[in-house]
Amino acid sequence: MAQTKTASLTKGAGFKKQEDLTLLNEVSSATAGVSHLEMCIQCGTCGGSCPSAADMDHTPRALFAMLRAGMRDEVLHSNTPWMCVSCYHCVVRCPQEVHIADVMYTLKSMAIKAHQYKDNTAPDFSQTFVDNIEAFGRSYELGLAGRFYLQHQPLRLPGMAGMGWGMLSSRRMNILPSRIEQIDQLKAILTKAKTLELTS
Amino acid sequence: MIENHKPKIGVYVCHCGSNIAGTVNVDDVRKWAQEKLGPEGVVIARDYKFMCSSLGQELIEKDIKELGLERVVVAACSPHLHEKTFRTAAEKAGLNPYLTELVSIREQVSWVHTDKAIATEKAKSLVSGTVQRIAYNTPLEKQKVPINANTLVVGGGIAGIQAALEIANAGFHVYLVEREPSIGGHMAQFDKTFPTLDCSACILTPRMVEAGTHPNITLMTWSEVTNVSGFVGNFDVRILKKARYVNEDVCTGCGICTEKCPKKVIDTHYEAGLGYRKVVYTPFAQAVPRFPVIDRPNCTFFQKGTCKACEKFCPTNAIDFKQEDEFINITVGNIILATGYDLFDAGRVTNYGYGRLPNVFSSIEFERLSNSAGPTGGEITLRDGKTKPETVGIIHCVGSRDKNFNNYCSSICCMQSLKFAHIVRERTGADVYEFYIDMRTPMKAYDEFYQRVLDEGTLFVRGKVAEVTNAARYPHEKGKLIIHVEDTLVGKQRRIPVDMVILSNGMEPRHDAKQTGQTFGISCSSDGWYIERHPKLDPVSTMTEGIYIAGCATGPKDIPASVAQGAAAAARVLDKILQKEVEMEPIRASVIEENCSGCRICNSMCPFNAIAFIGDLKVSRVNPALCQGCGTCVAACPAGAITGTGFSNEQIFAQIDGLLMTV
Amino acid sequence: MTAKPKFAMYWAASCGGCEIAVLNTHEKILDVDANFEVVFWPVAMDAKYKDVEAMEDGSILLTLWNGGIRNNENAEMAHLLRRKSQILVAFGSCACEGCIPGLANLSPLNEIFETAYHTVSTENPQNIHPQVSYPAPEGTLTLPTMNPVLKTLAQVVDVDYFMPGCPPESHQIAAVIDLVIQVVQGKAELPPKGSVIGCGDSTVCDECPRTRNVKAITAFKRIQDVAPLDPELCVLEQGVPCNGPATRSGCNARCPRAGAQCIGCYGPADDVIDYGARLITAFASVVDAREPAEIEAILDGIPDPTGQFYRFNLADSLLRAGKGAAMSRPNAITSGGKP
Amino acid sequence: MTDTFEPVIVGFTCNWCSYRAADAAGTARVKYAPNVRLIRLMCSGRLDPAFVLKALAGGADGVLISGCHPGDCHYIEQNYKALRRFLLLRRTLKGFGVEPERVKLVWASAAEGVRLAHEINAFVEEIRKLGPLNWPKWDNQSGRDLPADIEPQPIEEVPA
Amino acid sequence: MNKYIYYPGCSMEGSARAYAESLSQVAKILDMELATVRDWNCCGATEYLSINLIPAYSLIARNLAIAAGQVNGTNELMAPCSACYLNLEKADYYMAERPALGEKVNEALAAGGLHYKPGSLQIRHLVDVLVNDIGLDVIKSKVVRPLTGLRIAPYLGCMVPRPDYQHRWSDHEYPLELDDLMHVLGAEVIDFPLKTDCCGGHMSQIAPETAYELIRRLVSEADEYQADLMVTVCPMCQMNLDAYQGEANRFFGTKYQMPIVFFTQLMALAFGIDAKSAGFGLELVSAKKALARIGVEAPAPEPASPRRKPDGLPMPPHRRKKYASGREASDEKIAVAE
Repeated sequence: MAQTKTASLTKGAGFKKQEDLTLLNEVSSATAGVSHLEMCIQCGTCGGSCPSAADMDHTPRALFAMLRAGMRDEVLHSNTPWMCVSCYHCVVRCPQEVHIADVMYTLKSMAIKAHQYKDNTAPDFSQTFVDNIEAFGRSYELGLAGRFYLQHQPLRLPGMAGMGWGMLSSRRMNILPSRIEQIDQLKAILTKAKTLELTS
Repeated sequence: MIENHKPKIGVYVCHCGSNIAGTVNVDDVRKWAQEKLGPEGVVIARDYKFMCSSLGQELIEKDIKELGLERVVVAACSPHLHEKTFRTAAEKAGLNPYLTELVSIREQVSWVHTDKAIATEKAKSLVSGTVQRIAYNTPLEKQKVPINANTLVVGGGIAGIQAALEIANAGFHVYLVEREPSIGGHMAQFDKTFPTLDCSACILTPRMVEAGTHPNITLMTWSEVTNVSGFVGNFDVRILKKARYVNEDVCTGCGICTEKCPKKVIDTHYEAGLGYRKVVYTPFAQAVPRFPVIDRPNCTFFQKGTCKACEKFCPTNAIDFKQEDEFINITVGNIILATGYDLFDAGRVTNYGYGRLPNVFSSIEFERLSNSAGPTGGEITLRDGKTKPETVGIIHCVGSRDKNFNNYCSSICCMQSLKFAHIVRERTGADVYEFYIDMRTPMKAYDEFYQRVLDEGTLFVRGKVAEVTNAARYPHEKGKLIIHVEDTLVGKQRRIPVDMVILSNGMEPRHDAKQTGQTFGISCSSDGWYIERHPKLDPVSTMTEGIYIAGCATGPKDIPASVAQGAAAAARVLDKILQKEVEMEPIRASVIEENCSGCRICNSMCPFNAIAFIGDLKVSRVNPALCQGCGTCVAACPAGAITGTGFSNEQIFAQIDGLLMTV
Repeated sequence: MTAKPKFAMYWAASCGGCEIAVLNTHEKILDVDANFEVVFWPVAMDAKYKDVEAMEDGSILLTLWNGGIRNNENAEMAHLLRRKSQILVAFGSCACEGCIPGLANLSPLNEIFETAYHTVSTENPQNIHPQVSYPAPEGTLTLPTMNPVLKTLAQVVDVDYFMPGCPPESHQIAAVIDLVIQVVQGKAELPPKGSVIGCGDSTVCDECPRTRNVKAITAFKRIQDVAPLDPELCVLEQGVPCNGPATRSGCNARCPRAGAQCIGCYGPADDVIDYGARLITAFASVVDAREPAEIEAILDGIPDPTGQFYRFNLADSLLRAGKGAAMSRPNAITSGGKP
Repeated sequence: MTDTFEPVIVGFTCNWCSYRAADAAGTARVKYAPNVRLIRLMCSGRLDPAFVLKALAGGADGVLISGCHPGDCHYIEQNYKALRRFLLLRRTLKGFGVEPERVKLVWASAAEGVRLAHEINAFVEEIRKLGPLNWPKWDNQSGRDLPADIEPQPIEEVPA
Repeated sequence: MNKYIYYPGCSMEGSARAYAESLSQVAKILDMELATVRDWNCCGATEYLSINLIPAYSLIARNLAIAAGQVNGTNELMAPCSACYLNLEKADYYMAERPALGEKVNEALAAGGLHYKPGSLQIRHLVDVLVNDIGLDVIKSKVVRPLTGLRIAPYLGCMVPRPDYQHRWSDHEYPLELDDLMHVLGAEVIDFPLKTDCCGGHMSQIAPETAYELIRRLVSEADEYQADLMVTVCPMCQMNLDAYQGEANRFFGTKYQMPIVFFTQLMALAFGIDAKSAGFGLELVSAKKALARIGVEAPAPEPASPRRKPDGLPMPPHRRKKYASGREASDEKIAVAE
């Protein structure tokens, strides 16, 4: 983190460039529902509630302050959205009704588009999952596990073998993917959907 | 009616400095009115920097006299602001005030629109509407009604007591109605008051006694207003006097009945559920009046028909189990509502565990805990009643500034929390954490108190607490309450183990505020607080003439502000009483009897019972003294046989035509 | 003895009931003959339009016009008779306010033609669609052209007096005839121009003998569903939408006396600019419910509010026509024909 | 003139709540669509359905009716009467083929300036979607004429 | 007969087979008719939302559109998986809250000949349906083998009571629906403070150390309360806590052996279904020992937590919030089988 910051300062992103005041609005409008992001009062309820805050480089609250300050690169580099477990504790507790979890989704997709995430583990997991859905219409746990672990966590595989075998032998994991019947219809929908963006 | 003669109309367009002229092309509106509305009777149109200034008013007066204007249209601000100003000015020049109308081109045009061309067009159409309408205005005379000099004050908290004393001291009679057995309100429950740390009871009880003994005050405790009818000057009020089962005429307040009563119940009211009281009780030692009350649902005699210990031991035979609720009717000229607030139910914020985790306390519980007359005699202990806390966390904004609960700031909680921190430090020496979003200490000597508490070593953490839990994650947390919070100034999540949590819960409108508002004919904001006539310039009046509000009934307030409002409301009432009579707007409905067929459809329209059916004549008739001028019957009459002054069909139809003239 | 003043009566879009009502005055009709020279009355005597055209302007003292203006022939005759008459009376509901023919204003012309000529209820094996002109061997035949909406007489020409009713009550006709005769004889004065004559100045309830109370209606019902109807009590209070409260008096509360609800043929009371609005507000006002769902449930008891409130008055209402008719264009008339 | 259709809306407010809400919106400088022109009545109970019909017939594309919230009426309960009339009026308009959505009832307390502004904006958008009402000016004074009474005109041949 | 449109979700065919099997048993006994959404597709879990918004919502909405077409006497769409339930609910809610989203999603659906009008379905979670529709009284009446003596940590997890757009739950933080449901089965229910905390979600895949900590918190707390087993309502929770418990143990050097089962498995058991048909044996941390405690010879139940001593200061009333159905759970203990 410290490095990132220094780097951006020397590049002049922090001080010399004009502040990116459109960032907050961009994130807000790309979020599903009405995000209320601009209503944040920086109380820290989200940061206090977050079960994975310890592993985040910024608390969600701090991230929102950075959005306001237009710190685009820093925000998109942050691991915070990727550490979100979607537990919605912050969402129901937020006194300003900010759709925090959905803002995190937005930030993740923005980071993917901008190729700015720090660690590609999570984006790849999501992408692998989505690839399976797009191919079969259903999730494919074995395929997901195989492809994902081999690529990202090969060292974890031996330790997990017992568990994996347990899952397979109890038929809790299927060897072959199941498919939906109208996969072409789903593909047509998703192809069209990919041409659309939520902006207004 | 005006086929042959269009009345001469003058149109005056106000710039309001740049308030209007900044967004509306005032000159264009004036020219347009002069030219296009000429055929409608406009003989002169002028514009002026500030129409409401004396020079502006003189302009109108001069035109009325010199040009013989018969109607005046002023396009300026809202009629609720300056209608009276211009009507008075016109009246000075000899024109009946009801022949002058205001067009709101500030609140409804320049302040809410940005495009100058569009705003100007809208202003024109609004002016056109009123010009068309005013031709049908008729001269009206105000009615005068004498004012009854008695006043009703509802609510015996500090605001109500103050209001009652001010009026009583001025020599007029006051009925002070309180639904609890004693006056005193919330203030009677507090230990200390911030920032001076005065003993609450010490400063309150002399006032209570004064109110209880004042010759001009009729104190009615254990009573509630059930119905109000009539209007300013003459309200008929019905009061339910609940049975005390104690004869107030002979009771001396000796307290023997309470002493002898064998049954104890948890006192959810005065002791906030933290202590016990007897079933025949006075809420607290200094209660005014001193007469006890029997808590009927809990009384063994009422439950089982036996016991009567109180009756046996009463030296004056004051216990009267046969007493019944009674209704008392009074007539008053003015009413002050000082009905106060409810404390936010901290149990609603489930993540703070109140009601589930024993050592989480509400603010009022802590007040009782720290009060020397309270259940622990002022010892600050955990729920076990013994252990002194070593670490205490005080959480601000519980239920306040939170869209899940109440969106407003309860304004007193910061100071209340600081007071708690001080008391905890002083009495127990415990470490105290304050968890706040923003510190709000704006009044006299408040911020100095904040600094004093800082100086005492209280640990401030800026962050709204996310959760209070008993689920220990690490050994040192075992048996503690753990406060989950982001320390926003550090930018890190913290888990702070404490022994005791005090929730600084905020204020809420009375749970029955809306119902009470309906009884008195006043309305609540979306938050539930009563709405002032004007939030800044008329904060103790309501939209209903003769009904005033004071204290926390209008929103969260500290003690000084409540007292000031009580006095202010009293001043407004005294002003009314001293005028001896009140002028009523002459907006009234009347039935054209030859056209009335007596169908009686209008009869159910009037909530003021102003419409009577005259059986012999088979017509309905409006009593102008009772009519409040809403016009609902006018709109309801299927024969078009009811007319309403000020808002006649002709006037509204003409206004619609005028508004749409530019379409 | 001077020549008798001239009298005319004409019908446009109407049913003919008004003429019957005049005849229903029994021997009073003889007074008409005695005091007037009937110069034009297509129902009662033969006359040609050209005879009327030949008359001197203003030569007819009194013309009773019944029927609304539905086509260009009606309009032409209205202008003609206006020119020829000193006093033109809109006689009967159709002339005054459009009446039943006015309900056609809810539909555009093509739909009306479609319904009249090309729906199952019409036997039209050759699929005939009327044309305004047709070249027959004997020469071109023409029919009057339909206007997009029906208008009241006053919407087309200047009218002196209005006489409401569907039809006007015979006793009221007789009274008006008496009055005009007295005026002719110099014994009485005409009422101010524009007056509504032959009626009362209040509404039907004024003449209704039924008892009435403060109203709180919890259900609207059709009259056949109220059995038996209380003969003494206000019909509306029994839940039957009775238009009496809003309808001009003069009929002597004929329908409520006969055990039926008033349907409103005498039109609005004085100075009312929209008859239907009076009924909307009156009926809605006495609905005894506060919750929107409850209110709606009660209002369901009035299945056709527009028809209920504007049965007679539609053409003279503020809106005057349904959206389809109001927006329709002249060429709509031809669109109905199918090859 | 812009390309988008700018509806003309007549609004009726009561004196106590909704007119004051409009005042409050002004005082708070809340911006809203300029399409609504307000008429102040003492109470929404004064609203005669004829006012609405008159406005629609006179060129308005929509009518907004606004009063105190149910239970908060300055005259105790008259807004309920407004509600009933409004509901029956909408049914009647439907019979005329006029979209009932052109008439809207909005409760707004004196404190709800922002809410009123939102409601006005939303209503303007709804009416914009419905398009102009374009009601004929039957008495030929101005605006769109009533459909002309038809002169005989050549008509295409239809085989009988 | 209670009818629901049923969205199973991918896990029910794989990792959560025990859930699927026990649910079908329970549904039969409770006379519930479940009409599966025809040719349903994956809801995208929490993954698709991070990649691309409109496709993610379109993916979900395809299910909604198909389900809406199946409306026949009921418009209630029930999902047993928390993530599926939330995704379906969320799409329905946001498509209405943000009309722009609704329009875009429908534009995409149109490419597949579908359309969904937000609000046309009521989206429910299985627990909500059982507690509020079927009712605890009915469930109680079907119990033939009370789970007397079994100490249960009821674990609801995140996505059911939160964000709860339609306010179907008594509370976001401390809802007692599942506790009460377990209670009527005769089990001894501990007042589990972490009942709605997070199981780690997909962190077990992408940031295992974060997940291990979350798993540890839950399992150790249940162990602290001496729970025999923990019940879940969600395939993902079950997966994380069951399948990754071993890894978490290894990571922290702990030895927890907390069986994690689906609540429907215990319902099936209490309704008299045999353990195998109720899906037992599929869990990786065996529930065998815990199940051994059930039966007539089971020891008498001990209170879940020591009763607070009556001295000291009175507690403020813990006002239980009402269920969505307005119904209060009965506090009456279930009769012990003789």
